[in-house]
Amino acid sequence: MSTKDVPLVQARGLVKRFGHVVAIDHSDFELRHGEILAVIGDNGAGKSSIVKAICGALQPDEGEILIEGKPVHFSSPIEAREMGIEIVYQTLALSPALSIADNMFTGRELRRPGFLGKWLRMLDKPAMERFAREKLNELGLMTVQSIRQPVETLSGGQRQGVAVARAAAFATKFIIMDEPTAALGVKESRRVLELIKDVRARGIAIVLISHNMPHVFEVADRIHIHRLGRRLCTIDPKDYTMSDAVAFMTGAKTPEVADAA
Amino acid sequence: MSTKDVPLVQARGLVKRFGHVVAIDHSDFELRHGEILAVIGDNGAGKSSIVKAICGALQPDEGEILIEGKPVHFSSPIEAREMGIEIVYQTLALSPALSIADNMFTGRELRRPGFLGKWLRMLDKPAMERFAREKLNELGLMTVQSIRQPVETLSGGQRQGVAVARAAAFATKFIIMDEPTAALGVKESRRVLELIKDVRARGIAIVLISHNMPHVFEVADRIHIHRLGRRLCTIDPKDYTMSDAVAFMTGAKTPEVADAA
Amino acid sequence: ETKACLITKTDTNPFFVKMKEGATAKAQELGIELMTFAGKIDGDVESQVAAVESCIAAGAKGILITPSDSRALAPVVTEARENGLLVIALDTPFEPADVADATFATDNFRAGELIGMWARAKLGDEAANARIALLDLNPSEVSVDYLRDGGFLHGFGIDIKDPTDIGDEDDPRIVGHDVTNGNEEGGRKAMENLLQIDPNINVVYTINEPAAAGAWEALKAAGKSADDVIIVSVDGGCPGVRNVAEGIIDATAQQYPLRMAALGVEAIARWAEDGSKPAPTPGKDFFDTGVALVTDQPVEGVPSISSEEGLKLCWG
Amino acid sequence: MNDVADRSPGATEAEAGLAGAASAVAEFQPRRRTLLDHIQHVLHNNPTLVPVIVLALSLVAFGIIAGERFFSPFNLSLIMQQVSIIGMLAAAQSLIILTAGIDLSVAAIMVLMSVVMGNLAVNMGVPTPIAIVAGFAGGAAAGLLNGVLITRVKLPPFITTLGTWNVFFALNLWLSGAQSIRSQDIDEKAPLLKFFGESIQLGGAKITFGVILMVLMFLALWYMLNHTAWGRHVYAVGDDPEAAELSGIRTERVLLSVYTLAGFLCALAGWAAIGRVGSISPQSFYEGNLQSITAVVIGGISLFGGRGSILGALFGALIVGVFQSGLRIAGVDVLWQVFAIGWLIIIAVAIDQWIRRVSA
Amino acid sequence: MNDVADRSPGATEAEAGLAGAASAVAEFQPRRRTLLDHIQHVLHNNPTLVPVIVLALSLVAFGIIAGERFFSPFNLSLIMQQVSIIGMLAAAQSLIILTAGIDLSVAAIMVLMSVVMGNLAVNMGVPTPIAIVAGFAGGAAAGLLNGVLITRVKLPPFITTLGTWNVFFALNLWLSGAQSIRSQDIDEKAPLLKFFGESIQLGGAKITFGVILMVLMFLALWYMLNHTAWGRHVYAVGDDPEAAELSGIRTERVLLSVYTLAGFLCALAGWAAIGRVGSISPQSFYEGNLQSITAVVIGGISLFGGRGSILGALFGALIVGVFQSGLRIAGVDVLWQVFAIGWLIIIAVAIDQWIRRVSA
Ligand SMILES: Nc1ncnc2c1ncn2[C@@H]1O[C@H](COP(=O)(O)OP(=O)(O)OP(=O)(O)O)[C@@H](O)[C@H]1O
Ligand SMILES: Nc1ncnc2c1ncn2[C@@H]1O[C@H](COP(=O)(O)OP(=O)(O)OP(=O)(O)O)[C@@H](O)[C@H]1O
Ligand SMILES: OC[C@H]1O[C@](O)(CO)[C@@H](O)[C@@H]1O
Ligand SMILES: [Mg+2]
Ligand SMILES: [Mg+2]
Repeated sequence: MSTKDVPLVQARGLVKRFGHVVAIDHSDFELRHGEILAVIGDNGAGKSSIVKAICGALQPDEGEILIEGKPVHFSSPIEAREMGIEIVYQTLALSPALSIADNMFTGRELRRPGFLGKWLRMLDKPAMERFAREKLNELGLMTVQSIRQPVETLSGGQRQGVAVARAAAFATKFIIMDEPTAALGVKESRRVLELIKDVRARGIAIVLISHNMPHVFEVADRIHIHRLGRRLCTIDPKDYTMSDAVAFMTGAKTPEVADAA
Repeated sequence: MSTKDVPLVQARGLVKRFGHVVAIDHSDFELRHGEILAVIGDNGAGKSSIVKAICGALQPDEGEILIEGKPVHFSSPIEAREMGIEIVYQTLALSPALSIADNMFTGRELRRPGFLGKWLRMLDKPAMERFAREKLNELGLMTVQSIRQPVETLSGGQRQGVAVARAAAFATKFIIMDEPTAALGVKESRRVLELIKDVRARGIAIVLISHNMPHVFEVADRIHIHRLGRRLCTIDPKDYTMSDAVAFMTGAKTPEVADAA
Repeated sequence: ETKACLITKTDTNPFFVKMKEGATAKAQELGIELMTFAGKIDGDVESQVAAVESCIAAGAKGILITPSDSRALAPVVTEARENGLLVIALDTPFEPADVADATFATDNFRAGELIGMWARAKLGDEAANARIALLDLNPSEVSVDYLRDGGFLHGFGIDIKDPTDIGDEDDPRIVGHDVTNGNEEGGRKAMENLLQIDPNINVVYTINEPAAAGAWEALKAAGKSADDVIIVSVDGGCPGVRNVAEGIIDATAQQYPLRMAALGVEAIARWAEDGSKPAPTPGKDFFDTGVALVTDQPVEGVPSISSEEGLKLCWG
Repeated sequence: MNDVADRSPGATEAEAGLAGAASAVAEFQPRRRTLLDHIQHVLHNNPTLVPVIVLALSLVAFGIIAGERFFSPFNLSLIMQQVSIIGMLAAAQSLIILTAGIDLSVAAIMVLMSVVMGNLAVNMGVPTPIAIVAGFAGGAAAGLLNGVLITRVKLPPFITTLGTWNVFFALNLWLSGAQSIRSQDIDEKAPLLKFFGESIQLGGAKITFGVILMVLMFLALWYMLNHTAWGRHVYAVGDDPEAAELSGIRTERVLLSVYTLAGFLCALAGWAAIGRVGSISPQSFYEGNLQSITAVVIGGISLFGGRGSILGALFGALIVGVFQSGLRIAGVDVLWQVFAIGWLIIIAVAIDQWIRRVSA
Repeated sequence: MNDVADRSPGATEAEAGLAGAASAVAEFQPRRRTLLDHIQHVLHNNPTLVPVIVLALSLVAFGIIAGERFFSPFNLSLIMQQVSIIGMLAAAQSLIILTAGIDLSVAAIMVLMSVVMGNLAVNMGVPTPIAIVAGFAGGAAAGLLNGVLITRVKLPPFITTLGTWNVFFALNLWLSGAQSIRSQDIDEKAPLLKFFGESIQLGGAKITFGVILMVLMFLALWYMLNHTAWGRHVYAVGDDPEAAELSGIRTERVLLSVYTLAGFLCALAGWAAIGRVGSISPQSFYEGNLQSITAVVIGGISLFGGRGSILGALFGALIVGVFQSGLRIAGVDVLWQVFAIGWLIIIAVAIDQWIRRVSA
């Protein structure tokens, strides 16, 4: 069995309870190599919860998660990150008072070579700034004045850009994006969608949570439909209409073949 | 000149600066009786700022605002509210630890009749709860367990419902909604759009800020296009395509006749 | 079994720790059950009020108390007496003294006066040119504070004006007053500050011996030697007397907390037995447990004991 | 203007699928619970029960350790008296902490105002009622000063009251000349100042008017917080000030009223303190600021604002009082009393945190 | 799986309009500025300048009021000495406040550890270096206890350290038996304990090793905060702990390291305090906790965390020292010193707030 045949991520029977609420109710999940998987569902269906469980931001109560066929247990997103898994949170997770460069490198800072870095643990600020500027330019995402300016001085769209650029720069396996375009304008959303496709072209898989059906149908290779805490089915966007997808996710229709794609 | 001929809201030459940023740059604004006016524009164009200036949540540095032809100066949204102007903020502005009923009535609580209310200023909790339940049912927006439960126990969609219901219940002139569907799912967004139309049907005007072009073109009577801190033009959605609108707001095209509608 | 209470100002001052030791030992000897209480900091009136009340509630026969505020505690102490408890003030008298049934205390004014007189005699004619620094307790100016400060100045021959007000004198020999909180750190800082005003200070009065120790560190750091400056203090604790022996403190007025405590416990025992109360020292409104000037440089006209004797008595 | 009142004419393509969508919100099966879960749940819904239970447990514990003397009506009523002044400060402090503030100056205001009342009535011969009213006005003004610095100058409450604490403390020393006013002088010239020291005897228990005042103060504030619009606004402001402002609450006014009322309550406590101590001592209650905060947090009111019942602060003050009295009667050294109070704070708040961690 | 790597094949209808959209972000003309605006702007970009300027102004003011005596190198170096211990506590406090915490126990840890060192070395005959290391370990452990309660039990820092303050205070009384250890006894048995009291003479100025230690401590922390990953993480955690956690920082570890390091720095300050005071006194520095917070806030570090430079705390401590010394030399009563410090806190922070209000 070649690596490509084994799904990149496979989760089975995940359960997560918050007090009396069951946010994930014996749900499965599958992400394949190099694909864009959209996750759609009503508000409160448990979309954010399941992706958080997969990247270690939530500890599931039950179930198992396999990455490239190997069982994993992430006790925090940091461990997932170390495996090349990046997440763009709905809240962005940037530190407002720190600079763009600092934010790009939080938790994986570069140190100076030689004595300064080894013994004085001195950061290599020039190198980090160079890299950050490069990545932002590469993604054509923004024209910021200075890579040293605090993130709080950026507009919402620019901040989103920083968060996406950070994920894209460091991911080697896959990126999870939780409603990355919710607060963005038409132009800014378009940029993010293009970016998502660029990233896939580099062979990195993407999980995209979104309420925007046209976006989903435009970029997704497969669509995971989440309902009442579990995966209802997975469909191929070429085989179904947006209207079908919405009907499934809201319970207006029941999919005929579970796991259509 | 009948009241109907005078615009409901008219603002001229508004300016608002934040330090070195000019968020509103000599902008005009007009809202007519009973209409749905959509406001669109890039991220950071100044949409939120201008509607905040109109309802008193921001104090403009220059310019004048007329409501039904009379100059007004709101030093806080409370004063606007007293004139029948309601706002649904992007952040919702609900107090998480207070009950749904408390939240519906913040700042305009009902007191018991007679001695208790007059001298002991006792709240009429039963009356407020009855009213709140009625309004929520009327709008068909949700099935909450108890009107006394704290708002923090509601889902995002339900909270949005409470905020919209509050505005709809008390507005007599107009309601401003700042991206009310940004975080909502397909189903929940639909409900909000229907609600907006219901409210208009009751003769109350609505200002809707949104990045969702299909929504805007579906419900708006007129579209105010905002760009670089000022109103670029106002168009009639029947005369233009979504593509035109986006081209105007992003600067890809220049509208031929300023103030088209 | 007879119960008695000891209520001190704090537990952070070795003087009171000593007092507690003395009372505990005496109580054990006489077969009395002793309960001890203290405030958290000097001036903590409410803790002392609560302690008196607890003693009443506990059915104690008598209370030994060093009032944190000589006026403020009067009402609760009166209540205790009305409930049949014998109340004895230790160390700090009430105002007026007859609020308590008896007082076993140092005469704090006298203590100050002794070191003042000694300092004047020691300087002789030079006293007219003295440069005096006064290191007091804290901004609250409680009674021990003004009594010792005033006593010292009086003994030195300076008009103290309002005896309850510190710092209202106008004698040009006074360089200034500063507060020490009665500890070494405060003593050092206060001394440094006053030296800034006049580096030629040659007489230093201190509220207690920890403050004196701190003051000495500052003087040393300013390049002074023990011969340049006269440091006088009050207390006579063992570390303080050792400092006298080593020439750091020139003279100190020794108090006798153990004696105060022991006498107090005995008085309560007698009160429980036959209802008799101790009598004050003739001519005073309290029982003077005595104060002795400890110095190794005796001067004429001021009775004193040597540091060697002082060390034997220290806080006895 | 076209009239589009009919439903969904322009629904987007995707939304066609909505027809017949389930209208119920997501619901999930409830989870099975252990006994501990159950207890946690009950307490979660009634958080004020926590300090009540801690109080009951400490009463029982000290009843056993310190013997029946501890349990006498006399001693229990004594604890109430001992707690009364810090209890009143805790009431004022609770109001402020509910708005997510903190007041390091409450005790300083209280002492300053009792000195003002005493100076006027005893030393300067002003009629006592006028002196008392002057004290009230002073307390309210001191609170207002805090409020203005916090709302207008926008200083954090901690810093503001750290500053004004120093200022009030200095004024207090200055006004009093650091001298206590004697009980006898008050009796003679202004006995009304000692009103709250009067008491009624109920069996072995002695209930002072000061204790009654404290209880009434808590009940009145409880009523105001829970049954008036002002009270709801206090919670809303503490919960999320921005949301409160946007939803129509004049947060500045609410904060000003809270600080001013707290200042007034401190002055009232200052009057009561004269009755309690019997005299007026400018150096007393130096630790009252932190003691009031201790009572509030042990009572389960969140330092982050907006959560907790003011009655909790009453129980918090009583718990501290019971501990101190119990340890005293059991003959424990002050130093170990301090030690025990330290752990009490930590453990009580830890329990409270545990309770609140469950989602409803 | 279909391969869609080409651009915008399924662009929605609306987006057709994007072709040729301006790619610049919104830009607006800069606004004209008054001189005051200008000053505000400069200070905004260099917030540490504020305490520096306040310090400079107060130096000048007291130079005028208190005369040249104030300005002598000797007096200036004396102020440094007087400030050194509170300065070190302020350094530890700054670390904690940068994480949006607060530590009411710093001074208690410091005094406790100097008592531990003294007890071991002077009273129990333990070799001095071992006694010192034991003190360091104790300080770190005390800090770690705070950290564990805050991160694991999830208690608010204010409450945690209010509790441990009491605990450490009690332990201090217990260990020391309330007795000071005399300067001469230290000289005789453990002179190394006084190391930081040694000094070098520079013209009229006398620079103690304690002062040098304080300055080095600030410089080292400044380096760590600004040039190491750990430092950036401290800021990030204080700024927005949730964002920090999600973006890959182990916030718990960072907090634990901060509290432990702060505890260690307090122990170091405890050692230096022995040199400064000359003897070991369990009663000193009772107000050190609040004094350290005062220095930090006057130095412009936000109590909300994540903002401010640690060097500010050094200047804050110096400002307080200059005020106290200046007022003293000018012959002002202690009570008015207290009064002045109260207003100093309020005014310094008000200026700081005003500066920060401008958006960059
Ligand atoms: N930390 C939490 N504590 C308690 N309940 C939670 C928590 N996180 C999520 N939930 C609950 O779990 C359920 C699923 O939430 P989740 O955020 O995963 O939904 P979602 O599908 O991402 O919704 P949306 O589209 O609105 O983002 C909801 O009922 C939510 O209230
Ligand atoms: N309180 C503030 N302080 C400083 N700058 C502000 C403030 N509020 C808004 N701005 C700035 O004013 C400009 C306009 O912001 P505004 O929020 O009005 O944009 P918007 O059109 O609503 O954007 P979006 O679609 O992202 O909500 C932006 O550059 C923003 O950064
Ligand atoms: O703090 C003042 C107290 O300190 C003593 O001098 C002991 O050191 C006592 O006599 C006095 O009451
Ligand atoms: Mg979600
Ligand atoms: Mg906006």
